[in-house]
Amino acid sequence: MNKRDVLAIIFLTVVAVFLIYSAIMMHPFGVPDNSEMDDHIIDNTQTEVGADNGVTSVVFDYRGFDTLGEATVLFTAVAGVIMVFRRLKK
Amino acid sequence: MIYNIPYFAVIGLIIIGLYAVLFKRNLIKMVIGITLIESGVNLFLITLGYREGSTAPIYTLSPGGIMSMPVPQALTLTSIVIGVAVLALMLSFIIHIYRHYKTLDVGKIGGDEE
Amino acid sequence: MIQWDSFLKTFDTGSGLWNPLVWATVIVIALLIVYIIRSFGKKEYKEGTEQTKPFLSGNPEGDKEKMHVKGSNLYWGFMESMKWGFDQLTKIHTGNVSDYILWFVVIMGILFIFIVGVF
Amino acid sequence: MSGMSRIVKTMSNIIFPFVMIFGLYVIAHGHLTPGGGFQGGAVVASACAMILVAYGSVWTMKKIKEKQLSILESLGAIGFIGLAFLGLVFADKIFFDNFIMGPNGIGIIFNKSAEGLSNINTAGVLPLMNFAVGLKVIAGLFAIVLVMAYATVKVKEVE
Amino acid sequence: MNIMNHLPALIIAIPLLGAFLTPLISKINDRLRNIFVILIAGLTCLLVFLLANQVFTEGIQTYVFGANTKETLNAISSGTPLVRILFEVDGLSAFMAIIGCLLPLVAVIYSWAFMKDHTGLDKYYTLILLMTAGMLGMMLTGDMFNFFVFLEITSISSAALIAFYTDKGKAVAAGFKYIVISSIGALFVLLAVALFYGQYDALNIAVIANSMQYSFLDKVALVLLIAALGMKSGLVPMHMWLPDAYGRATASVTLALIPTTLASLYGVLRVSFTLYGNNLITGNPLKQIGQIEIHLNILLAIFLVSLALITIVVGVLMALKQTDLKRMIAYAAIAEIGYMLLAIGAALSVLKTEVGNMALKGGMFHIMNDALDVGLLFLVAGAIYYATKETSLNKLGGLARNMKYTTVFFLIGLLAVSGIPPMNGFASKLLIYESVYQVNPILSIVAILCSILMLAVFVKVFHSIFLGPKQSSFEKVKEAPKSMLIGMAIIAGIIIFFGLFPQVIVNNIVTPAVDALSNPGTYINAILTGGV
Repeated sequence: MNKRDVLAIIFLTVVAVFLIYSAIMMHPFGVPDNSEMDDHIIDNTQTEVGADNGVTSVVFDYRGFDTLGEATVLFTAVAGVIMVFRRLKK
Repeated sequence: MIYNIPYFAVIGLIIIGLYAVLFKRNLIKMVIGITLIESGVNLFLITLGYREGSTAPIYTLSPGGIMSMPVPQALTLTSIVIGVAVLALMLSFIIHIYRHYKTLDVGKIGGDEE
Repeated sequence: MIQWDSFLKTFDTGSGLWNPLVWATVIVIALLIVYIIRSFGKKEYKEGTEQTKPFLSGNPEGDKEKMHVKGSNLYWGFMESMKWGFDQLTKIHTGNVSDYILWFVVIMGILFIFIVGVF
Repeated sequence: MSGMSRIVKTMSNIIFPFVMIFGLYVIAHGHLTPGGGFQGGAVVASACAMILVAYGSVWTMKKIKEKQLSILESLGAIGFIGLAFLGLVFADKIFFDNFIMGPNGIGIIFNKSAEGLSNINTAGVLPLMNFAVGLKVIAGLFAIVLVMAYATVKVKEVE
Repeated sequence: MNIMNHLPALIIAIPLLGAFLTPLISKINDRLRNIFVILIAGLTCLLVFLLANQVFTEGIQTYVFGANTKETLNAISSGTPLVRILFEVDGLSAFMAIIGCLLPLVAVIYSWAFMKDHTGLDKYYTLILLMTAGMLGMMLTGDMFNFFVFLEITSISSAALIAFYTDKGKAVAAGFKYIVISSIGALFVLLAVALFYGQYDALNIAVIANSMQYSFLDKVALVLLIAALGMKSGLVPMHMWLPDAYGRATASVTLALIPTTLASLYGVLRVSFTLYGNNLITGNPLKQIGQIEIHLNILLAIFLVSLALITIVVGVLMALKQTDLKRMIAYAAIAEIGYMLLAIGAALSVLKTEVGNMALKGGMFHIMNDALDVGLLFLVAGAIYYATKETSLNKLGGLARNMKYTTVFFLIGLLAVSGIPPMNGFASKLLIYESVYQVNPILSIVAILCSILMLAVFVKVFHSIFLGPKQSSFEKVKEAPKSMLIGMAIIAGIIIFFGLFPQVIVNNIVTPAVDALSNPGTYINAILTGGV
């Protein structure tokens, strides 16, 4: 139990205490405070997007740009892995 | 208060992950800790989207009634895929580190850093 | 769009000012003066004669390549006098990832106490 | 890693088409049922990973190179961002516009609006995007698994 | 379709498309691929300059993805919630985006000759383009979750590029450290985003900032964001990944890494000035103890200034200690980040005053100058490594005879970093000194002393590398090839231009950023009141 571990334990407890207190302060599970955005999506997904699946309409239409970023992340990871395992000789 | 138990599970996952990253000396275990933090955050996002007695936000043959929020599920999907990408890159780095240093001890890699 | 006359404006820093063009002209004039003074130097100085050789009390001059002061020796005295502080700094900088994360957690805890907890 | 026993190979041969079909179904019905491009792509990639585990990475690397997979993935990504760019050309002239649906969309296919009847001919560009992302995810995940498995083989040879 | 209406989207889409096309094009021909990548980076630069011109002349530009921007903004002002992702570009974003597009272009030009005898170059160029797209997205986006996604893109591509020298174990170890650091930081950012979502059911920065109530959870989210983004931007004591990453990566990658660090710094600014900006400006006290009112901006100012002082001192002292050229420059970069934060923290304590604006100007101007100066020094270090395959200060010596242009470029970078006239570093540091002195003299004195030490550090480097007698081991060292010289010359030219005409830059580029920082109301109203 050297000095570093003591420091780590102390501050990990501090962070844990504050996070747990924030969990107590959160709105109770299952009754969100306000949900205008999601209600708007649920109401309009069939007419605006024309998809029965609300999640897909969010993923590919309302927040489609996030999905582009997500696909880019996967592309980046594949490029990185292939580059890391590349052959070093020409 | 009793209804906040899912949030406590989230905090538990995050703290356990941080503990693993801080105290485990094996690189693989550190990566497992990071994935624990990530799953904690994903669980938090999903729990935010749940509504009392709600069904999935899908109209195909839906029984009716209120639907849970679709946005957190989309965010969780994104963050899961991002987590997979990060995990793949970290593991490939670990393979290379093992090739070079012949060890997975976090204290022994990247020597003479000052 | 950029007004072209603003290229000559003086740089106003609220309480002071700074004009690089004036500074540059002053520097040029100063260099000229230095050159003039230099031209008053001794005329009988010759290149490649005994005058250019350093006088090490009669000893032969060492090999130039060996005498070049390398980077880590340049401020040796300063480093030596502040050895204690540098040792502390070096002790902090372990190349260990979990230590990096530990510092992150420490700062996060301090901020929690500082911003959320106390106030 | 080298291949596994004959039983495993036979079983994976039998299971492989079913998993593949299921994954493609999940991709194709992404806009109607739970799932979508990412999930279905993950299913198909897991089928490919099963073949990789059964037959060994050396054998699989003989069959298909990671270069081809990365090109396939680039094609998927180009398809996805190309659909986003087509929104600049058609209908409302907006990046990431759903240019098939909507009042002034150019509806040829997938142009019905959904009434909860699981009609696959709905939702505009969403099915196309699902296919593009599905292709991308299949190629990407399988490339990652294949490359890493092949690399671990080389580690064993080094020692 | 009019290009000018779609600039914010195209700035992200063009590099992404180029990155997706690069593997296919590099099948054809390597030279063609290099030209293509340079063209894509240059096109991105052009678009960013057009957008910046629009922003500086017409004000904030917004772009909604997948719907008509004007209709969406009108709908929001009439009460419908904002469900789509939108880009919102104000002076600060445009200012950062100029940095974020310029350095990758130089890096790509530089890598033509620098990387030519390596394999896996198609993936290398792909990742550099992805990195550019990621950091530009971080700088332009107006959506918290989208910010997280682009943060991850930037981190993953940077980590893969840091580990490019896979034959060197240390490079891979540095990449691993970077990916661990950045993934954990990004996860805490995501946790903060989830907290916002759970409270306000919104993800847009302006909407959240409008409905911010400074509750307990908001403060928790502020702490998470500041800590995570501060680690990513290399604050002491969370800076230790930075010398590893900068020192082990190839020089061109390091040049592209600098703006990613600054993008995280932009995140800190955006969070503290815009997201929590209402409280900073109106100054409602968080808490009242008797007569003393505690304001959020005072707390942030104390924290940032103290961290900034530690950052400056530790950065300079460690730089003095190093014997490896690139690590030394990396520590100098840490010290420069300290200077920016010193100015910004001092400005936080005296917001909405003349001094505060001056300090903000100094800090913002120094962000750009630091990126250019440190970038030039790293490029020179790369040129030295290319010529001699050596970066240790104990072996190098007497290179000025063989590498004349490189010597001149290094001299320019040296003067600029240590704040010697007439380089750009002097102008911004003068602003910082004078404004910070009026806040508290001691801060300014410490900053000046550390600047002198920095000059000493780089004089040491210059002496030990370029001066001195010709070394026998470096007899037939050649000058760096043309493309590398071109890359260095571009940055050196910009440095001298900024140094000679600082007033032009401050008036036309820095002042809009300062205005955007000091009144967040415009950023919020641009979304919530129909884009007016």
